Amino acid sequence: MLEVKNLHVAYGGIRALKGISLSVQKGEIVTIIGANGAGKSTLLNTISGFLKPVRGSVLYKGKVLPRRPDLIVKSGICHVPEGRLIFANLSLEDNLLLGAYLRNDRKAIQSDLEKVYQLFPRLKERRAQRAGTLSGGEQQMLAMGRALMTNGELILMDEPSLGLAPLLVQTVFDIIEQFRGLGKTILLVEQNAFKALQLADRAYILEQGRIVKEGPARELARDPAIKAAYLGSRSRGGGG
Amino acid sequence: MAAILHIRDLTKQFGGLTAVDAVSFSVPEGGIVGLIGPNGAGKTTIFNLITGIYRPTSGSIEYRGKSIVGLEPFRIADMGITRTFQNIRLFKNLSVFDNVLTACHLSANYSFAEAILRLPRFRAQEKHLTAKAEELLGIMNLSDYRDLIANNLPYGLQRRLEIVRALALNPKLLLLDEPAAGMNPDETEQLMRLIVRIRDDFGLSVLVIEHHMDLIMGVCEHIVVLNFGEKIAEGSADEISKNAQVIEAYLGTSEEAVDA
Amino acid sequence: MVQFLQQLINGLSIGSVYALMAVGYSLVYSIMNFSNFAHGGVIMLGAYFGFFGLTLLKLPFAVAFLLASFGTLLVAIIVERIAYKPLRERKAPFLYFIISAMGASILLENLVIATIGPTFRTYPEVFPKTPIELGPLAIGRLDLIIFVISAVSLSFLIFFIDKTKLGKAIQAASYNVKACALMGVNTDKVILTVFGLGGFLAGIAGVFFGMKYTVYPQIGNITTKSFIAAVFGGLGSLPGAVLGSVLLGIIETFVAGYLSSQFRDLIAFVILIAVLVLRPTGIMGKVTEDKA
Amino acid sequence: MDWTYIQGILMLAGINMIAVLGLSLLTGFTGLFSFGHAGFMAIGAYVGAWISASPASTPAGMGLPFILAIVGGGAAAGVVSYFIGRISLNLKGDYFCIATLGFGEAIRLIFNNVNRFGGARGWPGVPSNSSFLAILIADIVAVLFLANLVKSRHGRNMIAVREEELAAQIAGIDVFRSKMTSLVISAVYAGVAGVFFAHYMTFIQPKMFSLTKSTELTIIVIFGGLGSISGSVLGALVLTALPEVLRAFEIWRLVFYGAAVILIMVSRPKGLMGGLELTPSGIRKWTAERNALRQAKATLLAEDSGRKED
Amino acid sequence: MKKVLFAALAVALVLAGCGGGGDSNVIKVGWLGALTGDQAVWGENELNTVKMLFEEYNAAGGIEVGGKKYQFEVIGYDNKGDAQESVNVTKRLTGQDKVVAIIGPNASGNAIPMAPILEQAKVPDIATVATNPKVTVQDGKVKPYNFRVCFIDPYQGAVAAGFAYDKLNARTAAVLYDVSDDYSQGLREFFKINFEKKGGTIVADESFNSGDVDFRPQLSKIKAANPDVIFMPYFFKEVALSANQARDLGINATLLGGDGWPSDQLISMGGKAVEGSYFVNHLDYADPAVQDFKSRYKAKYGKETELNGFLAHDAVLVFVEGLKKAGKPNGEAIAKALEGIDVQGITGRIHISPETHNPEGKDAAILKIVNGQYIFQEKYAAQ
Repeated sequence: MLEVKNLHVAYGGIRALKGISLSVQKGEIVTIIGANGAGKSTLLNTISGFLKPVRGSVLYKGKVLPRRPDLIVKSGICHVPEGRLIFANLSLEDNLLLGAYLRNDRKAIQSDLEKVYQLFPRLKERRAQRAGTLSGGEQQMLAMGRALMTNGELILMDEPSLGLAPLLVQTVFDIIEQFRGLGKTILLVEQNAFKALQLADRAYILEQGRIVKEGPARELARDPAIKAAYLGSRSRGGGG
Repeated sequence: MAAILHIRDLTKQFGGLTAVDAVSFSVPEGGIVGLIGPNGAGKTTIFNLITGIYRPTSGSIEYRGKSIVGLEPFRIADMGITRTFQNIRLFKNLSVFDNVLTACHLSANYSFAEAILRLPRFRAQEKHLTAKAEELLGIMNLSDYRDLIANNLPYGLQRRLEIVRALALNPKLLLLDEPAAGMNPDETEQLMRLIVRIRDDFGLSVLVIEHHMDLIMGVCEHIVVLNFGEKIAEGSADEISKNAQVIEAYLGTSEEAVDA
Repeated sequence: MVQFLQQLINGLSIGSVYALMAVGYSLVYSIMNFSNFAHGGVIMLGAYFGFFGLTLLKLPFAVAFLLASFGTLLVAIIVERIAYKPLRERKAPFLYFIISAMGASILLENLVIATIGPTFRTYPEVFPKTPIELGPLAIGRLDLIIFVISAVSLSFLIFFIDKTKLGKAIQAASYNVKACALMGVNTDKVILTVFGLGGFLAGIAGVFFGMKYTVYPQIGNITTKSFIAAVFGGLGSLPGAVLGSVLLGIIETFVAGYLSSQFRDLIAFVILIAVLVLRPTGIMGKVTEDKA
Repeated sequence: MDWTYIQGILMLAGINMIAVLGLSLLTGFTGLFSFGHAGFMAIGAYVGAWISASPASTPAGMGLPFILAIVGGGAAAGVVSYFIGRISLNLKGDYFCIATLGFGEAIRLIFNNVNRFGGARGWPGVPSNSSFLAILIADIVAVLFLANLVKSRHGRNMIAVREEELAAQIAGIDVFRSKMTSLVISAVYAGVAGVFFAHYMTFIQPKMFSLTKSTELTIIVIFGGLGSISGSVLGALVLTALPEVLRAFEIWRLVFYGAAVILIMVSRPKGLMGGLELTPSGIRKWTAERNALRQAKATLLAEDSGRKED
Repeated sequence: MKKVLFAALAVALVLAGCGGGGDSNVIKVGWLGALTGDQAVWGENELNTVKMLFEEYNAAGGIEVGGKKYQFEVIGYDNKGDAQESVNVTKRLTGQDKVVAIIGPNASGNAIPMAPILEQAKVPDIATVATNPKVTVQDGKVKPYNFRVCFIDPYQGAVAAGFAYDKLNARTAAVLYDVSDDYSQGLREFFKINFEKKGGTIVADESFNSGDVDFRPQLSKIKAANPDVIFMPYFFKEVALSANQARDLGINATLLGGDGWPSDQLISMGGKAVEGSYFVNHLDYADPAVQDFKSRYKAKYGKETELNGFLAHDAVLVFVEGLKKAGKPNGEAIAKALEGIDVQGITGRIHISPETHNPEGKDAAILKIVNGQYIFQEKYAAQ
């Protein structure tokens, strides 16, 4: 469905991506794991048209993507950015409806809205509230709900668990799992490698702007090198 | 151990919303205390209240036995409380060195005229400030990046620089707001060691907000848990991790612990 | 009492002229978050377009009016492309936009002086100039029309911004351009729409200003007052811009009428500053939360 | 070229330079944008004229030496700016701009109405004391003071306020005081410039200190480059000379001037100097920063032993 | 970008520098005034007049001075109506271009700061319509190089006040003036003093700020004071606007003004509102003496001359007379020669007093607007 070929991106004079190639098949959850500054966000921003590659190409359903963010959204790729970027000045529902900006099928939009509210009952209670007054967790849900409203088939997610409490982190991952059920394909960038590898079908390990390893997620999760670098040596969670 | 910071019945309301509701806890001298809770529980608000950015609706904040409620942020900083921010706030267009040098200003007291006329006291004190800034950068392993513009610093180092800048003020109490956000386990571990080290080397007390449970459980001697602005639990790492209320509101049933 | 009412009418009349100018300015501010000082220059061009439409081309008023409005729409878009877009793409701080806008304003004013000449010109009489007399009170017909036009364009704008999809996208873009693009919005188009609308309103303001007073290259200077009015009402708030304008008009009038015309502007400034001290974001300004 | 003419332009540039340097401290180093500095110039000009004009002339002055006029004019502007600062420094962004605009215009309006100072008809007969040498000395002193200031803790605090107000507060910087100091100093500079201006023109009128003058100063600061003293110096020279150079184009010259302003903003958004100082230490610093960036890139790429394409 | 800018600067400087030198039998005369800004209409008119007259002299073979025939070259610069620019321009004209004399400007605020430069360069200036007394006299001392061909504010104010009291039988007057304009403040001051001295009462004294377009708040106040006349000492744009608004408010008082009034624009825009108003002028447009100049100007430039053209015309006459009398094209000599000179100009007899450098005893003309025409009423001299 998505194919990235030999992508090179320079960012502020620093070459951030050095020949990335990866692919995402329909219905898959693919995760990209890497340290800070490895180029994960750069990759997503390039796919969604905010950064211009120096070299290489991005193909979606076999076609080269246009180089304008709005046209990329139109072709069916939706990006949930890092830091959520909700419209704090608009109501929650307006935020969701903006997700459906490119759609004109009123009925379908309405039914999708209901679907989102079903998925996030918490949002329904606050539909008229100004989005800026939502808590971090609610904002993340809103950002994800907004992504659903675009009706894109491929969802790019950038650090959805960032800054969230453990309980919410779990919820967010549960929801990503449900997205799969809705027929979405997901490319997930995550700091929380442990959770991401649990959830994903396949994974790529990104280091210094290069892919150093790829494979089925479960396999990578057992790789000792990866365990050491990304999963931490201590046991995790509430156990202490 | 005497408490360096003592918070009692601290309440903050925004309009009709109660962000912090009668929270009390204290930070012992030389201690590392964790402040955890779900997003929107009021943790950062408490930081803003302690540092004087917000004024409490009611309640008291005592620092070394003196109330600091109503003082301006810079006065509170002057007294020895400083902090870092959730979304890093460096002096972005200044070099790493200048970031630290600027924050060293409390260690000098030459006057305006002395500066403009470059009188001996100005030169002596400036020399001292420069030395201090260099030293701090050295201690924190940032000397290599001395002349780099802060904005060009890799993310992890930006966090570290923010801590160095805080240390330049000779604080007695350091508040860290999600210092490990966006760090992987490896980096988090380094950060933990760093926090303990600066506590010991600089004789500080630390209050830290964090979602990385490794860090909280690993370094905090005492943990305060908030939910919806209220304190729901308080205690050692062990006590907290077994507290049913905390698990329900914050930690969740951690299947991952089984898996790992 | 008669004096009081007459002064109130005078104040409303001046205020509605300010309002007509302030709305377009405030609209651009609300999206772009900078004071578009070129707005005055565009208003001035609108006045000239209308004037030449009526006199040189001998067009009927409605056509000349549309010519002026669409003409300034185009000018506003050109200014955006040349003076702001490169800054926008570079994410330059608001200061640079303001300076660029000042450059544009100097350029427009002097371009008119160099090409059309510095003389002032008089609109042919479109609406009868004789005032409506209510006993001892005089109400200008044009004033009434301007008042209505201000109200209508404000309502239209508010409807457009609050109720239409593009309007919502404009609001979203005002908060975060990148996130807006992620929704599939062509943000470049949104910004052009905003400048276009601002330009269109400038055309209306220019034509009516020209009809009410006269046409000359320095009309733009009057917009300083409408900037002040917009700040007074709360930057970025369209109803605030109108409210601020009307209040400023009335305050000026009453100060001149009852206190001292010599110190009119001085006292108006004092009131402005007093309002800002009490309400640092103007009467209806959006309070920005400084998240720590 | 004739020297009196060139000298005249240089003197004006030198006078502008003093005001621009002051404004540069406020705008370039402290991050506050003022539309009212012509007002401070007006205060300096009028107070200076009052001190030095002969008691026999109308309006009558005190007939004191020029140096007292400079001190008095600068001090008066500083004092007024203190009170203005008390009221307006808590305002943010454009609101502060408009407040300063209000104050600047208010000062002019007051002078229009004060008959003691000649009202709108102006004050002729100000002694012609602004010699080329005096202006040159004043410029040198102004540059040195400012350069020393921005390299001191006081100056660094101002820069910190510009960079990130909240972080500055948390770093123990009294933000309000830093802003106030910066405002007062910049007003003193403007006041002194006003004194020199009055004694250069030998005649002052409130309309000389209009909003246009304030904008002109701001344009020069930004044109020269925010946070660069050398930029302000160069900016004052270039932009004072530019209209003279363009004089040959007659009515088109202001069109070119406007276009030049846009062009600079669009093509060199950091202004002429963009934070760089043309001094040995400034250049050293600049090269150090460049090297540091290059080095950082190198370290980041160090582990990357693979194909080198760049 | 920067390079281009500097290159342009350098080229322009060199070009500007090349202007110097030149023939020894060419006399350079400077002109300055506003070619941009609010007053540009008059500036353009003055410069056109000056250029036309000297072209005529040149076409006639030039002028003989001290036994040698000279041609003229006019160098005119824009001062934007700004004092600082006037200083720059004066320095340029005297230093760079080496003119022997300067004609203009029309605004007093622009003329006053020129004095020290003129004195230093020893170049005389003949102002056209700068009416502030301080243009030529400061603290009782005459400025050696400043001259003018127009009467001064106190005189004009006195004429207006006297005419209003004596001829219009007005006993109450209101004043509306531009508080930020020196000309307007000056006229208002002398009108008030003289009108009250005569026994009249000023019932309202209201002001506005340059750039204002709405005067109704002030006019409403004036209406309540119900004066016999309203004195409007400012320029035609504001006069037309305020007159219209006054009539809209139902004010029927006679309007009275000064030499800022006369202009075609006043009639076209003021229309009925200014009908029946009076103003003080430098000349009568119907005077046979001015017809020749009017038609020459119209023939050359295709439009009517403004008031400033007449005074610029006389300034040129005075200069040429002074030049001839001096016998050599030298600024200092011309300045000396101008003192006490007596010339019959088209705006009247111009006798430059050595004490004040003003054209003493020049009568003012009172004009009335009747059917959209400026109709001469009488020559009126204030006592």
